[in-house]
Amino acid sequence: MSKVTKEQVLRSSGVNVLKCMRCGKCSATCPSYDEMEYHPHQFVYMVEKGDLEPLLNSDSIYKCLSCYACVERCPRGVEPAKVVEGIRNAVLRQSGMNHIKAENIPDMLDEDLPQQAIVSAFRKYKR
Amino acid sequence: MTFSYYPGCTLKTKAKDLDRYGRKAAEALGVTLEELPDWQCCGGTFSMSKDEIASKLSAVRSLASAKDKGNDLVTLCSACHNVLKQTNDAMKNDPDFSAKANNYMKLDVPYNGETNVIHYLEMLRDRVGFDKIAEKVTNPLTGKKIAAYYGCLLLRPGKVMQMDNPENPTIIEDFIRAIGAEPVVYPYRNECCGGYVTMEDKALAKKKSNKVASSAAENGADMIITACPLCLYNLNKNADESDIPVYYFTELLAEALGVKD
Amino acid sequence: MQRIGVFVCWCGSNIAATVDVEAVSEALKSEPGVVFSTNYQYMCSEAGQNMIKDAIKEHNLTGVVICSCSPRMHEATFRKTVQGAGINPYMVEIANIREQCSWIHKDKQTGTEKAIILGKAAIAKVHLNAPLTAGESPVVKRALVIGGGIAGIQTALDIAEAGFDVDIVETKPTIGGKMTQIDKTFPTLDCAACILTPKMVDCAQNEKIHIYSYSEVTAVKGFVGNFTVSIKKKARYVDTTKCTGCGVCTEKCPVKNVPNEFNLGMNNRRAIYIPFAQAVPKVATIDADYCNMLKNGKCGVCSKVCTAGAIDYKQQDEIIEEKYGAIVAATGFNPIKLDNFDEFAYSQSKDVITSLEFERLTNAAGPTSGQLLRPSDGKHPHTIVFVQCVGSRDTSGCGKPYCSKICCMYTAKHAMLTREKYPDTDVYVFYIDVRTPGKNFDEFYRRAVEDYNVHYIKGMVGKVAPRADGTLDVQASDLISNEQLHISADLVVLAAAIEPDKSARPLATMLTASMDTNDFFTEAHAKLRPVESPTAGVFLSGTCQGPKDIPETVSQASAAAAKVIGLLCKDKLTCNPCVAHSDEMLCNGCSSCEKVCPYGAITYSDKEFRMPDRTTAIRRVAAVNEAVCQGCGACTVACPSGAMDLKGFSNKQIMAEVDAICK
Amino acid sequence: MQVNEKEFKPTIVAFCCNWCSYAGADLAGTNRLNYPADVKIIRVPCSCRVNPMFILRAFQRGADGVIMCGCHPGDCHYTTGNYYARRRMTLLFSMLDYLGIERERTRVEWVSAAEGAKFAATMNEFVETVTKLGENKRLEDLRCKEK
Amino acid sequence: MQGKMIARAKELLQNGTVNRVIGWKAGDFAYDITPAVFSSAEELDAGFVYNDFCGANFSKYLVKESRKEGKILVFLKPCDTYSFNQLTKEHRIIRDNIYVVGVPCDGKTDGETLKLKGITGITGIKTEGDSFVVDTLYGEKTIAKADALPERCLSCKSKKHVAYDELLGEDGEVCESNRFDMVEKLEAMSSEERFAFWRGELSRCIRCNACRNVCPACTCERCVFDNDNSGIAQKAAADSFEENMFHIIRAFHVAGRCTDCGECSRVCPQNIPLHLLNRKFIKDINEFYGEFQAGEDTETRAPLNIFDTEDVEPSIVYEKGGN
Repeated sequence: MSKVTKEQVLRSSGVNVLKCMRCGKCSATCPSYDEMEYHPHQFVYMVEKGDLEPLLNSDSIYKCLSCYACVERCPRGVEPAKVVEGIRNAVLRQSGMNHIKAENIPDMLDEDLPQQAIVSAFRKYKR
Repeated sequence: MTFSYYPGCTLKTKAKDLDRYGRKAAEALGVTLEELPDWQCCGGTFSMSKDEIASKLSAVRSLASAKDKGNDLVTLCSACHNVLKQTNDAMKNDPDFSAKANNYMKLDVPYNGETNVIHYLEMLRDRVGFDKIAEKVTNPLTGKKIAAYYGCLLLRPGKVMQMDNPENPTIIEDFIRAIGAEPVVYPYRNECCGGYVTMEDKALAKKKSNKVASSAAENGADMIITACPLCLYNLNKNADESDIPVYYFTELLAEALGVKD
Repeated sequence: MQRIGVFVCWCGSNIAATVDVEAVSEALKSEPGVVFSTNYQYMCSEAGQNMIKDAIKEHNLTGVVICSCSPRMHEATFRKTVQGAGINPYMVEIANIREQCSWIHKDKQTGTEKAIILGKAAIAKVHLNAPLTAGESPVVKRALVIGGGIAGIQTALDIAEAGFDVDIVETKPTIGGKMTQIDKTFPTLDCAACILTPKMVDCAQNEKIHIYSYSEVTAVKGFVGNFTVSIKKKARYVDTTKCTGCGVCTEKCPVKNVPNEFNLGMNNRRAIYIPFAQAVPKVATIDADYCNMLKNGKCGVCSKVCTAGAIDYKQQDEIIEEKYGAIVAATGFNPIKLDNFDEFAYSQSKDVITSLEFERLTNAAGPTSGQLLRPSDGKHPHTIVFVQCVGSRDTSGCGKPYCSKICCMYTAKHAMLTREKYPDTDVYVFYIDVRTPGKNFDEFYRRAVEDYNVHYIKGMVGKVAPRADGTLDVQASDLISNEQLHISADLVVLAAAIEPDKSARPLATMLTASMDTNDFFTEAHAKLRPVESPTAGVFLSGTCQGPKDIPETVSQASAAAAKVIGLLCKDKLTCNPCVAHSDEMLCNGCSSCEKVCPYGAITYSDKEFRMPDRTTAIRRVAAVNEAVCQGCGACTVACPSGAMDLKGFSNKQIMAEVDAICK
Repeated sequence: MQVNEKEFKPTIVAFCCNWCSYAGADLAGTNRLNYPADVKIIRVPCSCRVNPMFILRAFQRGADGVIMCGCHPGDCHYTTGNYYARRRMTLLFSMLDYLGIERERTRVEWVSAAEGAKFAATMNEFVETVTKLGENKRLEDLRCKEK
Repeated sequence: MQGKMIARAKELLQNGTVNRVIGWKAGDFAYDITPAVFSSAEELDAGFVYNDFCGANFSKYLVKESRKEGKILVFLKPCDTYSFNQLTKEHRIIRDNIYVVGVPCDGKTDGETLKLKGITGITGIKTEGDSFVVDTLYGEKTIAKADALPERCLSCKSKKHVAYDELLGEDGEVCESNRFDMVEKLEAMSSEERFAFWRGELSRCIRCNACRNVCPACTCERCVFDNDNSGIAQKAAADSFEENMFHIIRAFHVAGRCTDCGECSRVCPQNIPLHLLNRKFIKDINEFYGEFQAGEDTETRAPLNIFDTEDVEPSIVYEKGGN
C-alpha cells in the first residue's frame, strides 16, 4: 500500500480540519458510533495530526452510513463525513483494496434489495 | 403544469409502485410528468470526495438533458434526489468540479447547474399546493395515524437540499394532513435506517431500522410512509422488532385521490 | 513656501523592525520644503513631543509631518504638540507607517520604500495645508439613555448624581430589563430583585431622571452636544398620571389567556397588566392585541373598576421631540431563537427549555412559584441535562460565531442551586469548554462539581429524542471516556446564545454609530475607548457592545456615565474645522450641494456682487453653516463648478497626495 | 519578458473613508494581516468626498488600479454619503469600461471598521487582479508616450 | 412659420409683454445664421429668420439675457425646452424674465453638411416631405432629410415642448428614439475594440472648446478647466491623456443634467461623436436608477443628487457582461 498523505485526504475531502473546536457533537449524533473503532471526531483530529495509518486500516470507514447527521449538526461546518469518505476513497483507490469482491455479491443479495443499495455499496466499498 | 421527470433505476425495478402511483396521482392532479428520454443511473450515492469526477458524470448528463427540455426536473426516489441535487449544487457552486466535469463531457454548451431539481413532495407543496390536493381527495384516509419517515437523504445536507427544516421537517406531515390522515411525529423520523450498510453489516442495519420503526410504533402510528426504496426495504426487512407496515407516500396519495387500482 | 519638519517615529520596534527609520528620515530630508528631518524612538512620548516643539522653534517650521502610527491614534496628540509650539494645529499631517506599513509588510526594504512614499504624500499635502480655526457649538446639558435595563439604569443614576438631567427611553412598560427575570446572581447567589429593584425605585424618585417607558426612539438628528431626538410614546390606554398601580383592573379583566412575556409565555396574564409587582413605573398597560374593548368595543370592565379614572381607550401614540447633548445606547440582549436547533427538540417538547425559562421556573415570582416542575406534567424532574453553547461559537450559519460569555457561569449556578434545593436530582452539564475568567468564578464552578456533585461531561449533545413515556433520550458524546452516552432525562436546559436586541440595528443607523457583523455596537477603540462609539456624543453601555455579565455591565455603565458627564460639563464644544466652504465667486447657485447635504448646513441667498466690468450683479450663492457642517464632503463632488471645497481635505490637497503616491 | 512580468509591481491608490474603511485598514494592521505594499491609502472623511477627478488624476499620473472603500451602505458615518458615492462610482466605472479601460482596474468595496480581514483580503485580491492585468498600458497608450 | 413668429413677436413687443426678442438672424450667406437680439419691429423685419438652418438652441444665452432689465421673448424648439427647464431648475436662468414661445421643428440641417454632400452656392432652403429642397446658384437641389440631418435630429427624442408660455403650431409627442443603438453597439464590443474606437475618436480633439462653449449644461461661472485653483486647470492639453480627461470630466460634470441635445457633436469641427459619452451616462442612469430625462420638468432631483438604499452596487459594471 503506497503512502496516503494528510494533504491528499484534505484535498480530496475539501475539509478544513482546523475549524474543529473539539465539541464532539459529530460523535454525539453518529448513528454508527457503537460499531466504529474510531469515531467521527477522531477522524477529524487524527487527520489533523497526520495519524492516518490506524484510520486506513480500520473497519470504521465502512461503518459510516453517509447519513450526513454529523455534517448537518457540526457547529463549525467541519463536515466530518467528508473526512471519512476521503480516507475510504484513499483506501479503495489502492489496487486490490476493494472491501467487497464481485464474487461475494450474490450472497449478499435478496430478491427485494433495491438497486440503489447495490449501486451505493459498489461505490462505497469498491473501486 | 409540466415537469421533466427522473424515475431512476430502482423505480423501474424493485420500486415500481413508488413510480406507478406517483404517475397516476400526478395525472389526477393535472400534472404532466415527462420522463427524461435519456436519463441515466444517478450513481446511487453522491461521493463526498471533491476529486471524484467520473462517478458523478452520469448525474450531470441527466441534469444537462433536463436543461435542454427547459422544465424543472422532478425526482421521486430520495436517493436519486439527493444525488442529483448535490451534483447540481456542485456544478453550480464548485467551479473546479464543474470545469472538470464539463471538460469530460464535452457538451455543446457547458452545463453549470441551470436545471432546477425538485422532489415530488416539493412539487406537491410548492407547485400544486397541499390545499389543492386536499380539495381533490375523494377518499380521505380519515382516522389513519401515519408516521412520516424522512430518512437522511431528503433533508441533508440541509444547505444543499433546502427542502425543509432538516431537524424539524413538516412537509410529509402536511402531506399526511392533506390526504385526510393524522400525522404522528416521532424523534427518529430523520435518523438513518442503515442504508446500504445492509449489504455489509446486517446487524447494524437491523439496529438502525428497528430504532426508527419502534419509535414510530411507540408513538402510536399505524403505518410509516417514505419516499425511499431503500428505507422501505430496511424498515420492512430489517426492522424485525415491530410489524408496522411501510408504504410509499405515492401509494397513499393515489389511494386518497381514488386512482389506486 | 512652507518650512516643513519631518519626524519619523520608531514606535519602539513596532515600526523600526520592518522600516529603516533612518533611511526614511534621510530620504524625506530632500523633499521640497523640508528643512528638518529626524527620527526618534517614541514621538508620542514627552521627550518626542518636546523634540518636535524644539524643532519648530529652532527651524521656524510652518508645517509638520509625523511618520508614525495611525492618525486615528495620535493625530490629536500631535496637533496639541505643535499648538504648544505656536503653530496652527491643522498644520500637521500624519503618515501612517505603522498600521498601514510596518505591521503588514515583513520585508524591511519593501516597508521602507512604502514608508518613504507615504511620507512624501503627507509632505505634499502639508504644503497645501492652511491654518484652520475651529468654531464652537453649545452643549445641551441633558443626556438620553436608550434602554432601561441594569445598564441604562446605572448610567442614568450616575449621570443624575453628577447633577445633569437624564431621560431613559424603554420599550417595555417597565424598566428593569433582563435582570428582573433572573432569580439569583453568580457567583454570590444573592437575589437579583433584591439588588435591582432599589435602583429602579431610585430612578423613579430621582428628580433629574425622567423615564419614558413603553416608548421608542424614532429619529435622531444633529450631532454631539446638539442631538434632537424624536421619541414615540406608545399608547398604553392608561393615564400614567392617574394610575395608582392598585392592580384591581388586572384582576378583573376578563381576557385571561394572554401569554405572559415576563414568564416567557409559561403562564398567562390579562389583557391589562402590570408586568410584575415591582414594576417601575407601576402603572397598568392595555395590550391592544388582546383587549376586547379596543378590538371590538365590547367590555370596558377595567374602566368601570378603576377608581382613579385612569383608563383612556382613546389614547394615541404620541411623538415628542427633545434635545440632548449626549446619547447612551443600552439596548441589551436577548437569547437567540432556537428554530435552527431542533435536534435538541426545543419546539417538540415542553420539557426542553432555555436557561432563561429555567430562571423563571426557579423564581418565587415565576409560573411555578419557585418550585422546579416540568412544564409538561408539573412533576419534579429527577434527571436534568444542561447543554452548553447552544448557538454560541457556531460558524455553521445556524448560530452566532462568538462566545456568549455568561452561560458557563449561570449554568454552574443553575446546577448548583438545583442540587442544593433538590438533592435527589441528577444534574449533567455537557460542555465544550468551561470558561470562568472572573473574580471567584472558577471557585464557583469547582464548588458545583466538588461540593454539589454536578456531573460535568466534556462533550456535546447530538440529539434529544422525546420518548412516548415522557422522558427525553439525550444522546451525547463523552469525549474523555470516548463513549456515546444515552441519558434518560426529565428536563433538558439549553444555554441559548445571546444576541443584541433587534432594535439595536435601526438605532445604530439613526445614530450613525457603527456595528460589527454580529450587530454589536463597535467601540471607538477596543482598548482605550471601550465605552464610546466612534460617533462623537454616542456612548455604549452594557451588552449592546458585547456579551457581559452583570458586574461588567454595571462597571461599563458607570464608565459610560463618566464619559457623558465629561461631555456635559463643557459649556461649548470645539467644532471640527475641516468643514465645507463655498467660493462665492465660483458658485453657480445651482443647489446641487444643498440637495446632497445630510445636515441641511447649506443655505442659498441672493447677494450683490461687484463684477469685473464694474457693474454690480445679484447672484444666488451658497453659504455653509460651519457649526452644522460635519465635513463629509458630499457637496464638494456634487458642485459642478468646484466652488465647494472641504477644508483640510481640499481638492488640491488630495490630488497632491495622489500625485505623490503615483509618482 | 517573462521575468519582467513577474517583477511588475502595480501602483494602487486606495481611497478610504475615515470612519469605516480607514479604521478597517488600521485593524488589518493591528492584526498583522498582510497585503502588498503596492497599496497606498489616501484618507478621506467619507467616500462621498472622492471626486471622480481624483480617480482620473491617479490614472493620469500612472496608477495601475484605483479602489475606493467606504462604510457599508446604511452605515455611513454621515448617514448618506456612501449612497451618493455608490452612484458616482458606478457611473464613472461604467464610463471607464466603455472607454475601453479594463474594468478590473477600478473597484469599490464596503469595508467596516470591524472588517480588517476583509480589507486585507480585498487588497490582496485587487493587487493580484491588477498585477495579472499588468501595467496600465491602455491609459499609457492614451497618454501616447512614445516608447 | 417665420411670418407668424415675426407677427407674434411684434405683438408682444407692442403690448409691452417683452422688451426684446432673441432669435435667429441671417448672415452673409443663407445658411450662416446667428443668434441675435431684436428690440424693434423694424429690426425683426430686417433680419429675423426661421428656416431649416435655425438649429441653434437659445437656452444658454438666457443665462445672461434673463438677468438683464425687462422681459425677453425666446422662441424654443421642442428639444430646446429641455435645456431651458434644466437651466431653470438649476436657477441659472430667471424664468420670470422670459416669455417662451414654442415653435415646431422637423429637424435642422446646416451648411457644412450640405456642402459635404456636394450642395454649394446655397441661397435658401425649404422642407418638402422627407426632403429638403435647397435653392442654389445652380438651381434647386433636393436632398433626403435622412442624408442631411445631424445625428441629434435623426434620433430626435421629443417633438413635445416641456416648457412654454404659448405655442405656435401643433405640439408633438415624445419620440421613440433609437438614440442608444450606437452605445449598445459599443457596449457589445470587446474592451480592446472600444479602446481602439475611442482612441481613434478622441485623439482628433484639438481642444477648441467648441463643445463646452455650446453646451447648455456648461454654464459655470468659471469652468474648472479655466480655474487655476481647481487642480485640473488646463487651457490646452499637455498630452493626449489630458484630452481624454477633459472629455470624461466634462461628460461627468453634465451627467444627470445633460438633456442629450446633441449640440456638442454638432459643433465639433473634428466630428468627434461626443454625444456618445453623454448617452452612455444617460443609458446607464436609465438602466440603474430608472428612466430619467433631464429637463423634463423643473422639480425632479438629478440622479446624482439623490439615491435609493437599494441602488445597484458598482460591481454591476463587472457583472453586466460584455467584454
